[in-house]
Amino acid sequence: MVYSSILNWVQFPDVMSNMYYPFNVYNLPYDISYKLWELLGGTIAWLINLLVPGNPVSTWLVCDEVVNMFALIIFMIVIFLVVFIGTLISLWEERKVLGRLMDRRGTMIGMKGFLQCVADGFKTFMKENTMPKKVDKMTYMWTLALVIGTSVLIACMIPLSQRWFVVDYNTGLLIIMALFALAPFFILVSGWGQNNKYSLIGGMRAAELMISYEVPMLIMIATTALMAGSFNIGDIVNAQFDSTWYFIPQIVGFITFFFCATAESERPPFDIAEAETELVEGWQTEYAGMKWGLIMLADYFRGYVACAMVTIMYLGGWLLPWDPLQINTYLPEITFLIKTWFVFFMMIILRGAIARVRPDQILNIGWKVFMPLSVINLAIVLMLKIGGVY
Amino acid sequence: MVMEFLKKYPYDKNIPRRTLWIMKPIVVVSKLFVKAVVHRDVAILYPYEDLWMPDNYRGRPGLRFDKCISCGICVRMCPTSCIELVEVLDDSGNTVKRPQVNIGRCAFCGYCAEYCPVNAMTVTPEKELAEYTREDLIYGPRRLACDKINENMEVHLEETLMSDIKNGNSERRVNSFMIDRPILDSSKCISCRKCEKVCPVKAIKMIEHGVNAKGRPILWPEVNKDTCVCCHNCVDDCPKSALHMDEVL
Amino acid sequence: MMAKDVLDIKAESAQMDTDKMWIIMGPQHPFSHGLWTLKIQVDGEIVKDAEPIVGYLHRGWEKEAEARPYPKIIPMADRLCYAASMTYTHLFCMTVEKALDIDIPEKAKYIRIVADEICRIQSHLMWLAAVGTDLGNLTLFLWGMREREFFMDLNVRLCGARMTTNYTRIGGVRNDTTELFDRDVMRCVERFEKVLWDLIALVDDSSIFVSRMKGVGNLTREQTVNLGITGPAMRGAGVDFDIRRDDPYDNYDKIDFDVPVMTQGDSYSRYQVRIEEMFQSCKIIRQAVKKINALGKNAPYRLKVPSNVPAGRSTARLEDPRGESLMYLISDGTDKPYRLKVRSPIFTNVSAAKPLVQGSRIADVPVIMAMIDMCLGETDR
Amino acid sequence: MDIDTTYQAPSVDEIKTLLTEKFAGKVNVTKIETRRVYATLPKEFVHEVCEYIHEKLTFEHISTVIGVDMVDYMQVVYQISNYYTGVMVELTADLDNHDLHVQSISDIWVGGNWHERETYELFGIIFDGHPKLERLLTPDTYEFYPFRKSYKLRGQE
Repeated sequence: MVYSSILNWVQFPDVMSNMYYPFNVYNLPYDISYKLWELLGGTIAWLINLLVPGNPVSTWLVCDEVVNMFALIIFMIVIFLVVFIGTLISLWEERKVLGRLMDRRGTMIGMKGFLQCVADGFKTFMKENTMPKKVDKMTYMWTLALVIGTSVLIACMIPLSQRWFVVDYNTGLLIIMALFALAPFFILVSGWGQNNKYSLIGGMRAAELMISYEVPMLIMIATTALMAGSFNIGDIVNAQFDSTWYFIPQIVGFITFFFCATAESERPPFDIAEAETELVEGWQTEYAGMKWGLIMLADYFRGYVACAMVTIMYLGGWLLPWDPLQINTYLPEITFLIKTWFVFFMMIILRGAIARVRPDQILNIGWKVFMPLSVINLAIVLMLKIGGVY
Repeated sequence: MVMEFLKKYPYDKNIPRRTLWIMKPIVVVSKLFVKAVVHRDVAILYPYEDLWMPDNYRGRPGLRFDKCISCGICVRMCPTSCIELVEVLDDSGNTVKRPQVNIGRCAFCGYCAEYCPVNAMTVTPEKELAEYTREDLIYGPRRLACDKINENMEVHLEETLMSDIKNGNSERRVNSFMIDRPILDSSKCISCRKCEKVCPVKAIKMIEHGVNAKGRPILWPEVNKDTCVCCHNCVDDCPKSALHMDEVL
Repeated sequence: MMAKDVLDIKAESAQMDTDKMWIIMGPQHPFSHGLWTLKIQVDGEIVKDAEPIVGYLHRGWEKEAEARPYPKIIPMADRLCYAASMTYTHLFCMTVEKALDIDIPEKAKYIRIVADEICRIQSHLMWLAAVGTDLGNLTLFLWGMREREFFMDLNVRLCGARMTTNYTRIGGVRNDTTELFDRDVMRCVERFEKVLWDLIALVDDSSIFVSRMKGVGNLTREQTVNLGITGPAMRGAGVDFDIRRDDPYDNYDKIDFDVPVMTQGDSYSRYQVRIEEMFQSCKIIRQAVKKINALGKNAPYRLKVPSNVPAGRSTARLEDPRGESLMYLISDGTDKPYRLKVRSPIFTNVSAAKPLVQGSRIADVPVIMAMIDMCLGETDR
Repeated sequence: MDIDTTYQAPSVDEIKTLLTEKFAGKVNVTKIETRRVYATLPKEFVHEVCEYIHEKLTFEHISTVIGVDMVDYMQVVYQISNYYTGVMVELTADLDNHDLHVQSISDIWVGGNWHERETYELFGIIFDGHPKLERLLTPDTYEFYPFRKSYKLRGQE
């Protein structure tokens, strides 16, 4: 019985050499998951080979196609985990910073409060899954799943750096914006489906709020793409590497996009749909337990996406203004996440300092203030473009 | 008398030019954010840290076991009637009546401490009174007597008489329980000795005043002015209500 | 069938009362600060009709007071309005003193003024914190509550309890001011006058707060007066009347202070009146503490009063932080009142909820009702 | 009814003279104190006197409508205050136990509306012409009137 050592089952070949390598550029999460499967698959294959030497299963486990398939599965988990931890950290950041704004401590238990947020989230999963009788079953369940689904989908699609992406569309921003803009319809239908007065009003308000804030956002995305020359997120960030970060020329655009992003992700001072003193919980009134926990998580995913879009378009994604220690070659993802959390920090300060805006005021600010500002921003960029500055 | 706030923020200060002005609140909030991060914020983390309460804080009532003369004034003065006199063994072994407070009903108003003539009932700053059952909330005399009662937990009843103020001596403060005394309406008294038995401080002695028709001595109660604490026990228990309290004003 | 043209359809739908929806902003609701219901009829976002329902906290206070001797009613009067407990015990003691026809010592009057003004600032801060949550900004709530803690510490220093103070007695006050009390009060008032400007900057300098409060819940002077709204809500609409100045009791005439009056009659002017009142209360406390010190250490602070009140009727009224509160006592010579009526300002202010809220939007209902500063203990008695 | 501010609101004695001579036999002013006027009147003239006080004497605010149960008869006490001088007029009207009707004044002052509803539900005094005389504080299923002396508390008897 010939004994083959584990080493010849678990080689760590270069990822790119695999025939079925799905990307044309080096992809870090795929590399991690590839090696993980090499380790895992290799040991399983080696064990089976020990029991039954020379059997086809172990060779099957290690051949290129199978490794690629399992690597893709682990690839999904890795991407989701990183985004999930990023959102949890932004949730923890919100509770700590909001606490300190109000002269009190934020969460305390667990690693400086982080585990308490995880525990709170996990607690909601443990709660009983109640379904109120008078609720329209289908809409109640489906719209919830769709809202959470789209939010998590966009969060995972955001590339953290040149080598950390799921797929490198050359219309990156547009797709994110499209899916980002889907949520109001689901919220409207779920608010209506819950057969409860408060959620009906909450649903309608969510719809009118988000529709009226997508228009300025799309204009500003168009202006950034115009300035950078393409919609592809990688190109936009590289364009900002060549010239300055875009928030300097587009300072008007930066501020309006920041406010539109807070409105779009339903964060105070624009949270008229969700938790409001007179609407109690808005469209989330009838959801409880795990459903409500997931909605809260989806809200924070949408907050994370909004901040990520701000960093991509205006704060130069994963670039550092000057990079003495070449950090950027090793950890561009961390710089991207830190910038996203900084924008989120500004959203938290906004939440702590300002009161909630009235629905009709929101609409008139949306159409009468942010729309013209985004057009002005477009004009500025056009002049800069024609003037040949950028 | 200038009204600075209305001068600084007149009604129409936010003229349209500043409609979207929100910088000042953000500056104020971030200033506090920096202060709360650099120095300690104001919050007190309750289970680990506790707010200091001065001694005159009206937490649960406390009893100094030996000073109590079981006169029952606290029972009568309690607004929610949550105090009872209970038989209990004192240090030297004989049974004695001491107040027992039902903290579940107590309104923490401090009347028992205020109207106690000998300041046996006091106010303690103890405020962590949670229990598992309602019966545990009933504090017996021994449990009431927590050890660290000091004198500034006492509540003094110091009143000035209106007659004092009229004749100019308004500095003098007096405890109303030390001046009002019961007065006997001798026609109603049937010399049944009940008031003598009921008086907690033994201030009442029965004095003989001749013999009645059936040859039994006529006994009228006579109150010892300085030991009486005006606890209304004799007034309430007299079957013929021969005694009434004469309030010195 | 001939196609109906647009006008007919519009006319028809006008009669069909389908689009009106009754929303019950129920007893348990973030905006109600207590147990009461506001049923509003809503057409889209505009409130067409409103009907307040109270009575959830009715405990028969006046009937209960008829079965108790006078000193035992004082802790009960604390529980009438838990945010402003000092004013109600003060009011009850004033009514009984009027029935007894006695004049309480000077020092007791000034101590009562200091205690009342501390309670007014404390109650206004609780109101300002509630305005914060009603308009969606939790920072103002936490800051308001933090400021209130300092005044509650003054209460503890003065009479041993934070909220239900049970401090006034018939014939004066429970105990003299502790030796360092005037130093604590001055420290607290000075600190408060500096820090209140931060809270004001959070509200008055943010155009979102102001735009949400301006032009909301408008009432003209005639409507306010006819509806019986009293207190800061009335002074916001131009009625220049303050019981402390126009019908003074307990040495308020010896203290000079200003009464803020705004004429616009909407939520923002009511808000400004209350903030200015806090500054005025600080001024009153300063003068009163100076006068207490002038009276010296062993001036009398409590009179000995008989336990039986002679038969007769007496009324007294007082400027509660929420409006005019009044007590009417019929005594019949025994030691228990025959009839004791309490007039609570919020009871009448809430009855004016419909004209206040009509025509505004759902989002404005909490803002309007926050300016009435609800306290349900005294409404339902 | 906008009164120009130059109008000098009546002082306490003027009120006494105005009331006694305008309603000679009906209103009898019992006592006068600083800023207080106490008067009694039969219940038929309540509405008329209140209207006069409201229109002519610029008493704009009704503080309370108080019900009193004097066992052999009932009483309604109106406390009306003036915002210009701080004076308060107290009108007391006696009601026979069998005919507890009195004319409602909620059309003069809307503020008195809830006070009258409360007095109705606690004492059973019916205010004629009241827009919505229903129970306010006590639950609607109550038939008895809790604040009457005949309704004994558990501790009393």
